[in-house]
Order: sequence, then C-alpha cells, then structure tokens
Amino acid sequence: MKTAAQFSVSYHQFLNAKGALAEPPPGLDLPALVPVYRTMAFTRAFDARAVALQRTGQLRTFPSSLGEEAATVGLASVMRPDDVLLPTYRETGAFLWRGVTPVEIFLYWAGDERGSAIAGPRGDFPISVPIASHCGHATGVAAAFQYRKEARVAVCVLGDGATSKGDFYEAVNLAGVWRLPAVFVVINNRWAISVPAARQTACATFAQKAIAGGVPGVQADGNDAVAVRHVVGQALERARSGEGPTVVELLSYRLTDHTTADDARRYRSADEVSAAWAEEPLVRLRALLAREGLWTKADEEALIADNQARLEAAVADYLATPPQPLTSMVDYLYAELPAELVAQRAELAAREGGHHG
Amino acid sequence: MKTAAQFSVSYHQFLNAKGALAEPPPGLDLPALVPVYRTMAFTRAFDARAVALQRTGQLRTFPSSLGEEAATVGLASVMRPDDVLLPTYRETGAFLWRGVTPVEIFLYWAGDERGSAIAGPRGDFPISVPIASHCGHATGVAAAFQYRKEARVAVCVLGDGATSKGDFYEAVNLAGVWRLPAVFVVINNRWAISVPAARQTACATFAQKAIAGGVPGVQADGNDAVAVRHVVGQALERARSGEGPTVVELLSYRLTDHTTADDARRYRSADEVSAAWAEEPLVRLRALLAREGLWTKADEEALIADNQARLEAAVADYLATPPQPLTSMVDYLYAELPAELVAQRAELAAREGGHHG
Amino acid sequence: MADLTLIEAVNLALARALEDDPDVVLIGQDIGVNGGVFRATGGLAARFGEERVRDTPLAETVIAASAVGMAVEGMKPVAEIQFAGFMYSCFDQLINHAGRLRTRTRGRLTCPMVLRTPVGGGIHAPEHHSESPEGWLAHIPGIKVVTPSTPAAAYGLLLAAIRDPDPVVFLEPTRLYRMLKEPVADDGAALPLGRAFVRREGADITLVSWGATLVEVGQAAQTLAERGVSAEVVDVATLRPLDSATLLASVSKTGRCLIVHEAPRLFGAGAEIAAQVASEALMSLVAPVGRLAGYDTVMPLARLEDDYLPSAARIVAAAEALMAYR
Amino acid sequence: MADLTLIEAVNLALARALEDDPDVVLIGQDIGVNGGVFRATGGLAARFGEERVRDTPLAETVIAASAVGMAVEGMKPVAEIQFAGFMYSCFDQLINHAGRLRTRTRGRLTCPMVLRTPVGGGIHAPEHHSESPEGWLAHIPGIKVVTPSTPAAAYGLLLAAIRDPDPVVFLEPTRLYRMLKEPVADDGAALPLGRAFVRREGADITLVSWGATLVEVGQAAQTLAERGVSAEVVDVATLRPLDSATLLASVSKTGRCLIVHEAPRLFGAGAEIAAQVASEALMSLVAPVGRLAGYDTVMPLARLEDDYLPSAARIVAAAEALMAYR
Ligand SMILES: Cc1ncc(C[n+]2csc(CCOP(=O)(O)OP(=O)(O)O)c2C)c(N)n1
Ligand SMILES: Cc1ncc(C[n+]2csc(CCOP(=O)(O)OP(=O)(O)O)c2C)c(N)n1
Ligand SMILES: [Mg+2]
Ligand SMILES: [Mg+2]
Repeated sequence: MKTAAQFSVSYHQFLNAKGALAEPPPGLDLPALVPVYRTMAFTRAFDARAVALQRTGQLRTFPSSLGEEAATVGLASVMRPDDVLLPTYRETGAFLWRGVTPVEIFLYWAGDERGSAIAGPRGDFPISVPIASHCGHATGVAAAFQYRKEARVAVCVLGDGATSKGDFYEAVNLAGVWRLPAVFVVINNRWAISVPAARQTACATFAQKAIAGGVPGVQADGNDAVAVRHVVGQALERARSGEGPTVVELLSYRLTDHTTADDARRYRSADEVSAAWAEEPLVRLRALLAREGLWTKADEEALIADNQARLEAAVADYLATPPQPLTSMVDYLYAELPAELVAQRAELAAREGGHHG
Repeated sequence: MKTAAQFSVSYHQFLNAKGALAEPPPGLDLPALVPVYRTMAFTRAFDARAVALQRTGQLRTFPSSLGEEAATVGLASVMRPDDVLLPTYRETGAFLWRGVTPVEIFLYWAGDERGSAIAGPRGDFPISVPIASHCGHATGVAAAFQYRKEARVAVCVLGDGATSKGDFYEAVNLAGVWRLPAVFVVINNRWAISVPAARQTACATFAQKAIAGGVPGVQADGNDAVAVRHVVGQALERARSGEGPTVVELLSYRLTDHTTADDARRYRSADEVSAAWAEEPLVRLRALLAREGLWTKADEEALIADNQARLEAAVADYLATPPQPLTSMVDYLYAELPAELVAQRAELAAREGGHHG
Repeated sequence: MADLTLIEAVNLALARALEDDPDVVLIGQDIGVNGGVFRATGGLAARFGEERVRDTPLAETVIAASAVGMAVEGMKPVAEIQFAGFMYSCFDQLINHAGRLRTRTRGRLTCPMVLRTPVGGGIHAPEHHSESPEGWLAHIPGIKVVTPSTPAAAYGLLLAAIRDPDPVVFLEPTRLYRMLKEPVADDGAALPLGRAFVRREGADITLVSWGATLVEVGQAAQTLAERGVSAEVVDVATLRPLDSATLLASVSKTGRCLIVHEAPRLFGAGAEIAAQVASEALMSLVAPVGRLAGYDTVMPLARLEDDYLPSAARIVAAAEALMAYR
Repeated sequence: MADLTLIEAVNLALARALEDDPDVVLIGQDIGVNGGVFRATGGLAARFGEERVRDTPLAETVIAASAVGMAVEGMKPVAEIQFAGFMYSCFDQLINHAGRLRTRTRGRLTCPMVLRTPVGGGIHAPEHHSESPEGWLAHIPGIKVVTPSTPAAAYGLLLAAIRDPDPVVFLEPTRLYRMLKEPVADDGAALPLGRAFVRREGADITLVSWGATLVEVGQAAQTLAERGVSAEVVDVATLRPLDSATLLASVSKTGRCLIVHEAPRLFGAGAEIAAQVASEALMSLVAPVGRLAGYDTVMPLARLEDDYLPSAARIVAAAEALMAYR
C-alpha cells in the first residue's frame, strides 16, 4: 500500500470573536477596513428595514443576511469593479458594496423584474434562486475572460446547501481542468433552511469539496472581515495570474430565519442562536477599528443616522416607483417579438387601457 | 493559519505487470482466483466474438472491455449474489460472472430489449447508457437495504469520464451523509471516448473525488485481479457492516476503440496503446496461477476450446432468437395499458398480421 | 369527517400511506423536523420516525434518482421537490429512467415511485416558485401526471398515486393549499387515476381545466349561468393517461370547448386536448376549440403574476366569444 | 458550389462562423481532436485551435451553463450535446436561465448561445441515442427551436442560429447526416429563423413535418401524386417561434392537414400545430386535422426502430383517409 495523493485544507482567522487581532496578515491595510465596516453596518440596517417592510406587506419575501455581513461585504471589497459577481440571493452586502442600489434590491424582493435591471455593475449576474445553477455560469464567464486574455475573475457565491448540487461540482471540475479564473465562495452559514450542515454532507469542511475538482480549497472564519479579505483576495490573485480556481469556505452563521416565510424556531434551538451571536462579525470589526483609532463613538452615531436617512430615502423612492405596464410581461422575451407575442402584447395593452380583468 | 482537515488516498497493487506477487494481501485465497481467471478469459473471448459479429452486421454497436477484465470480473467476484450491481455498459465481465447469459448480452447489443430482461440476477440493474445517471439509483437501492436492515450492498460501476457528471457527486455525497451500504467503483481506463483523463479533471486521482462526499477513496491497480478483489472486498465489508460507502478507483486501460463505432487512432498514439498492453491483466494472473501450480498449459488449452464451444452455442441461440412482436413496443409501458395504447396496440397487431408498412 | 384544506388532505393521505404500508418512505428537502416548507409533511417525522420521513441534501437529481432506485428495489418512495421550478434537473431521471424501466426490461423491473411538487402561481412567491410544468411532464411516456383541484381529490388521488405500480408525478397547486376547506374522510379510499371529473354539468359549452385554474373556471361558469349560458366544467385531474373519453363525451354534448390553463399556451398541455377534441368531436363542434392560457412568456414575478393568470372575467369573455358561433 | 451531406453542411457553417466572428467558440465532448462522434466538427480544432474548438469534461449541465455564462459575457458559444438523449440534464439551464435572462433583467443581459444536438432515430444507434425532444423544447419560452431537413437548410439555419441574439436549440436529424447530398454555397448567407418552407406545392392536402420525417413525407407526396392526390409539403423548420401564418395559408388553400412527426404523439409538438390549424382554419377544413406520429411509448431499441418510425406507406394511408372526407 502506497500513498497516491495527499491533501489538506487550511483554516484562516485573524480577528477573533473578541475583536483581537492575533497576527495580522502581511500588508494588512487597516484604513481600508473602514468602508468595509460602513457597508457591513448599512447592510445590517438594510436587512432590518427590508424585514420590516415585508412584515407590513410592502415586500414579498426577503432573505436576511443578518450575521453574514463580513462574508458578503468582505468578499466584494477585494474584487475589482470589472470582475463579475455571480450571486445567489443572500449577498445583499456584496450587492451594496458593488453599487447595486437599495431601491433595486427592494424592487427585486417586491417581485419586480426591474430589480435585476441594475444600472451597475453591468456585468454582474442577477440573483439566482435555483440553487447552484449559477455555478456553471461562472465557468462560462471565466472561460470568456480567459479566451479574451482579460485579467478579470468570475466570483460565484453559494451556500453550504448549494454544494450538494451536481451543478457546483461540475463547475469546479471544469474550472479546475481549464484552469479558469474563477473563485467559488461557499458561505457556510450552517443551515440550508432546516437542514444543518452535518446533514447536508459527511464532509468535515466544505472547502474539501475542492479536492474533487483538483483545485485548492481553503477555509476561513467568515465572520472575520480580515480573514475573508485575505483568503478571497489570495484566491482572486491566483485566478488573475492564471493559476486557476479556488474554493473558499467562509464559516458564518445565519442568525435569523431562512427568509421571512420561514420560522427557524421549528428546527433549531434558541441556545444555538444565542451562542452564535457571540461570534457575529460587526462588533468585532468595530472593536478593532476603535482600538486602532479608526472609529469613534461619534463616527458610529453619525453612521447610524446616515444609514437611516439613506434608507428612508430609498424606501420612499421604492414605494414611489410606478408599476410596470402589463406589456412588460412579453416585451423582453426575445430581441424581436414573434407573431404570437405581438398579438398577446396588443391584448395586454388593451387590458391596460381598459379594466384589469 | 491552521490545518482544518487532511486527507490521503492509498494505492494498492499486489500482482505487478510481470505477474510477481510482492506481498500478498492477508488471507489471500489463491484457488479462488482460478474461476476469476476463467471468467476473465471468457470475457475476452466474448468481446472478440461480439466485435466480429458487429463487423459482419450481426450486432449493432458493441463496447469492448478488452484489457479491463480484472476490474470487471474482479469486482463482481467479491460481491454476494444478492448484492445489486448497477453497471454502465462496459462491464461484460461482471455480467458474465453474475450469471447474465451471453445470449442476453448479445441481444442487448443487437438492439433488443429482451437483453435487459435477464433471467438473473434478478435485482441487478440493466445497462445504463446515460452516463452516471445510475449513480443515484445506487443510493436508492442502498437506502432500501439500510431501511430494511438487509446486509446487502449496492455496487455502482462507472468510468473515469462519468465522474465529471454531477449525478456521481450528488450520489456520493448522499451516500456519505446517510452512511449508505454502497460502493462506487470508478474504472479509470484513461479515456472517455477521445478525452484523456487529464482533460477530464485536474485531479491527480479519481479516488480523491470521494473526499468531496466525506467518504474514503482508495486507488488500486485495476489490472491486478488480486488488488481489485482486495480493495472492492474491503469496501463491500465496510458497507455491509454499516460503516458507509467507499469510492474505489481501478486503474486500467481501454486497449481498443471506445465502441465499434469509434476509431481511436484519430486521437491517441499507437505507442501509448502498445505500452498499455504490457500492463494487461490476463497474462499476469495466468503467470501467478501457473507459478502457484494452479494452472497448466493443458488447462489453458481446454479453457480456450471450452470458451469457443460456449460462444458458438450462444451465437447460434442468439441468431435463432425469434424477433419480438411489434406489439412489444407498447406492451410494457405501464402495468395496465391506457386507452391510447390499447388502440395503438391493435394497430400494431394489424400491421404485424399484414405487411410491415 | 373533518373539514380540511388541500394541504391538510395531502398530509392526511401521506400519513395514511405511511400507516398502511411499511414500504412507503418519504424523502425530500426540509420535510422532516421542519415538516416541509408548506407543512405537507408536518408532524409525520415525529409520528413515523426520521427513517421514514427523511431529509435529503439539497440535490434534486439524486432525490429523483434515489426514488427510482428505492422503487426498483421494491419500496414505495414518495419524493418531494420543494417547488416545481427546481424539478427540471429531475427530467433526465423521469425521461431516461423512471418512465422507461418497465419497458426496457420487459417488465422485469418496475418503478412505483411518486414525485410530489407544488405548482403554479398566485401566492406571490419568489422567482422560479410559480411554475406550471405539466406540459413537459405529460409528454413523457411511461409516467403518469396527476393534479388535484380539491382537498378530497388530493387525498384520493395521492393515495392512488402511491399505490400505483408505475411512476406518478403529483402536482399540487400552491394556490389551493389553503384556499378552501371541504370534508375529507380518512377512509383510505383512492380515487381512480386516468379519470376526468365532471365538476359541473352543463349543456352549452364545455370548460376544460385542471388544478388551481378550476377556481376561476367555476366562477366563470357561475357568471355564465347568470347570463343564461349553461357551462359544463371538466376537471382533467390526470393529464397522463388522459381521459379522452370523458372530454369527448362532454364536447359531443355541448358542441363547444374552451380549455383553460395557467402554463403558457404554445406547445402546452391544452394543445393536445384541443387537437383531440377538434379531431375526434369535429362533427359535434359548432365553434372552434378555444384555449385560454398563460401568455407565451416566462411567468412574471409577483407584481404582475395576477395579471398573467387567466381570470374569471377573461374566461367568461372567451366562452362568450365561442357562444357567438351558432 | 460543392455537393454536401447535411453533416458536411453543418461543418461548413461552423467553419464559416468561426472564420467570421472571433466571439464564436465551440464547446462539447469529443469535438476537438476527434472532430465529434459524427464528425460535425472534423478538422475545426486543427484549423481554428483548441481554444476555439474545445473539448469539455463529460458534464452536460455545465456545458449548457457555461454556454449561458459565455453568452452573457458577450461571446457566441455553440455547444454540442453528443446525443439528444443526454440533453435532459440541460433542461434546467434552458428553462430557468437561457430562456429567461433577457426577460428577468429587462434586457440588461442576453444569451446568444446555440445548443446543437443530433436527434431522431433510424440509424440503429444504441439506447437513448434516438430521441426526439422537440416537443419539450418548443414549450420553453425565450428559446428558439430549429431543425433543418436538407444540407442547404442546415447551413443557412445554423448560421442564423449562431447570429441570433437569443438562445437557439439546433436539432440535427442523425438519419439525414449522410443520407443525401445537395449543392451548398459557402456564401455565409443565413436563412430566416421562424419561417416555414413550402417544400412542394399542392392543392388537395397539406402535409406538415420537420426534420428527417420529411423524407418519408416527400415519398408519400410522390405516391399520392401518382394516385391523383396533390399534396403540399410544409417543412416547419423552426418550431419556435412557429410560423403559423405559412401553415394556415397552406391549409386554407388545401382544406386538409396531416401532421407527421417521429416523437410520440401525446402532448407532442404536432398537437400545437393541430390545435392552431383546427381552430384558425376551421372554416376551410373539409376533414379533421390528422396527426401521424411515433407511438405513445418509448422509442424502441434498434430492432423495432424502423417499425416505430412513420413510414411513407403509413403517411399515404393516413392522407388517403383524410381525402375520403369531402
Ligand atoms: C435547486 C433548488 N432546490 C431547492 C430550492 C429551495 N431552497 C431555497 S434556499 C434553500 C436552502 C439553501 O441553503 P444554502 O445553500 O445553505 O444557502 P442559505 O439559504 O443558507 O444562504 C432551498 C432548499 C431552491 N431554491 N433551488
Ligand atoms: C450523459 C451522457 N453524455 C454523453 C454520452 C456519450 N458517451 C457515451 S460513452 C462516453 C464516454 C464515457 O467515458 P467513461 O465514463 O470514461 O467510460 P468508458 O467508456 O471509458 O468505459 C460518452 C461521452 C452518454 N452516453 N451519456
Ligand atoms: Mg446555508
Ligand atoms: Mg473511461
């Protein structure tokens, strides 16, 4: 018996739950963490507001990212603007960092397609609900970059549950063999609706799934913004320099219900949730920044006020957005409307003109 | 940076290409290898005959398993009769060992459904052409065994190319988390039609794909019948005793065209193929048996004659098999024929009675 | 006899099947402790054990494939796909395996599995949660496609599906899950598959539909009655095998036919019914066969969903247009 | 102008597209060095490089998904699925993504990809190699479904598919790959998508078909002519968007319509055409709309395959039955 191959998965944490920075990563840019913190805080405020809107019937369904802000904002903060983000649905922090507007995000969760007609970033993919089905889009986007010799990276974000779909694995395997400039970020928030990670897979880590694609897999504390930026940054660097894809697992925790349609009390204990609160990402980053003299109480107060004002304005704009015409149902199906849709469009226009039957 | 997890894949070979048995596995039952050798030799003779039938228009398409006999016969030889085999299409040796008749195999490759209506083994799955789509059947079968507390194992065989399908990965992951009594045997014959293993995946081994399911993966020399029986035997034992699934990679080589419809000279060198002949499984097992006094020249001659006689008889029976009636097209679609098929059946019966329009 | 919603009737039928037959096992995402995102399996894991009501990883292909494997091995798996929009990755298993195993093995192996999934719009759920896949499914040889329109039908048809010796896809209209209640007896009695149900008798026009749209069809029939038009309402219930006899008998009587469904019209399930009626009942028809269906586009997101669905008013208008033929 | 087989015409169109547009890239299994199992891409890797004619791992889902990703990113991917029986695992990508991206982003993102695949029976290939998936595909909003019936059509329609701004599934009838040759000019001229072609003019009955079955339809038309029946033959060519106008014009002229296809009849693509013809051309029809299709079962293996396919004799018989109506 010989050993045919050996593998290991590394774990990265810099900023612990208490906000202590044991050994910072080489070249840590502390001031760069301030805007990261700001967007994390705005994301949390946005989330709370979106849930409130849903509770009062002003949004349809909303998946809160409470507790996952270091992961989502952190990963976006090390991407370049012309990299392409391929998200699932819980990456509000990444959307906001990359310039998607709060109004667009509200519209999407109100059930309005214009929420995916974002003004920027132009190449980013819309929210993808069919789990993991966007992983192969990332390989396609990365293949286009590689073909055109552009130093851009496709960043695909997915959940722990999503790793169980064959789509994820097929994409990682293809990315591996084609050495594509792609990064697969698995945000392991420990739950896929009611299914805990331990029932999703027998794996000790989600990062090790990379090994099946012959690709490096690394794990980090996803509630540590410093670690997130470090591991995702390194993966982006590898991809950009032609060394191929990486699977990054970010360990976090979904602190609230799966979506506003869910009631997590049915399947997990309050104790588990309170324990997880001790690890949440915002407090520890704030502690670091405060200790380093980069953040004051006054900054925090100003930020809170500013966030509220931005949200008020966004909610007002969102609520004032006029409805789409009925004809918009058919207008975008093809570049050119085929005969049946010309007829149906006319019917819809007539319905719009008259009563809504 | 800590290490979150570590893995390794072991490689097993006992009988080298020269037929030397360096260090035999514990408890090696040498006489048990005689019937294994016999079936391997019959498989090779069967293959040659099937290719010849195809070349003369008496079979449609045939996928030879030339060079893979130690893998297919070896794995079947350690299964119990009531285990369930879920094959793909190149496991003729396993079919023959388990009691599928040569006539049934001929019928299948003649394009006759009765080739899948095998008399035994009753629970075995038919040949599965859509690559890897049978992997999830294995998890279902294994789940049934587990649920009923039966000490049986589902054995799913697939190729190197098949490991790229999400179906394989989803099944391994499910088998891992449910600790199912399933064994996934990947016969790595280095090619998937024209695509070499190195273009199929960036992985150094196919066994390591197990790691993505949190499952052990082992690699063996698939041209060494002793190693095949050892690693598959151990995997079966693990499964049977409730320890869960294993992925076994058997390294072999497809010594001929993908099927009779293929011409491998288009995409690989004659040199590579001749080099692979030096590793082929039959000669080395015969050398071992001869050295151990278990096989003589007379045995070999008798076997050749016996195999030819069995094949002659099988070919005669196959060619004498009457055609299926036209009505058999619709007769087996449902337990009970719905109205449209009652009508179509009548039409088919009438066509059969009259001319074949 | 308790008054039950459709989702409660589904739950009751599942409980009854689990009770009656130890070979019945449920698998799916979030169906165990959580009881399913719609509560279809609520309480069942606690009552029958997690071995029999089993959460799977998030992987539809292997859910369907495992159901095939279990069924072949003699069990009666009932797999849940959380929403119809996530069942497309099961099509390979349905087309290439579930629907073929009996045929390709000349009856040696069979596949008595059920794949349940919520279908349709009207509850303002997120993107991809409001799909109507029956047109695709009904074109698959070897499987059966069933969709109930009332709580009692859900109970009886689901039991029939589970007991059926062949694979059945069971489509549960989400819009009906909690819309109305009716008395459902837990008597273990199955309703026949492959049978259409005349939900309302009438003389002037046949309205054909299935699933949730029957609500609006019923309202339309009422309005038509008030306007002097007697509409017969046929609930197709089983799309495959299709009960053409009942459909043709009704149209032969009324002479007019309007088919209503929520999926897009082009190449949808209504086309087959229209083609059969137009061909087989040609001599009775006094008007062309009408189809009122979803627009030939993607089901819009929540805000325009209600405007996409065939409304009672549009059904009435379409029926009246057919009544204009004499 | 060289005489080419259909597969040579496909190869020529691919070469032309690769030549004309650097954004065109081919991906698929065994399409590189091997040139495809049918040689559709023979010589192209050598000529255009393996970057542009790229072998993929054996994974249809990620082939389709990567094509979506490349297309969104502005390329023109042409993906090959080795046989239609292996494309079912792409349905999720076609339904949930390719056909929706434009709509769900209000035109921000588009998906100009092509998915090519061989279809149909008649070459006695192994199990799952003789599928006719057009009925499923044509029901998917947002994609186009095209199938050529001659070498020249293959060349022109494939170029059109590659240049189209929306996703196109291009179905190549294997039975026609090497059946006949015709002159094909490599002039880079595309044929229009969404247009049916009248392949033979006639006065008494319209025979509607697409792909390989047009061979038997043509033979049947010839036999009918010899028996004094003038049949018009319409090649649908593009199933979606369907050229209803051409179909209806023909039937309005002839008064009779027989639709012929190889896929099973029930809920197949012929149903939509029959439904439209029966409804829109009702006043011109002197006979019910006929459909002659594959039996409602699984395509049998090679031995019974020829008996399954609609033969010229059966087409003639079905047409004559319709001619009996006056
Ligand atoms: C293919 C598919 N199956 C099922 C669902 C329903 N669903 C939505 S979210 C979800 C859980 C996802 O878990 P995970 O990937 O861990 O992401 P998280 O929600 O935790 O961020 C499920 C099952 C879906 N959207 N897509
Ligand atoms: C899903 C699917 N895609 C494509 C094919 C066509 N095909 C048949 S065999 C084969 C290669 C299989 O390679 P591998 O898994 O290594 O098995 P081997 O033939 O080498 O035994 C391909 C691509 C198929 N049968 N199924
Ligand atoms: Mg999760
Ligand atoms: Mg191989």
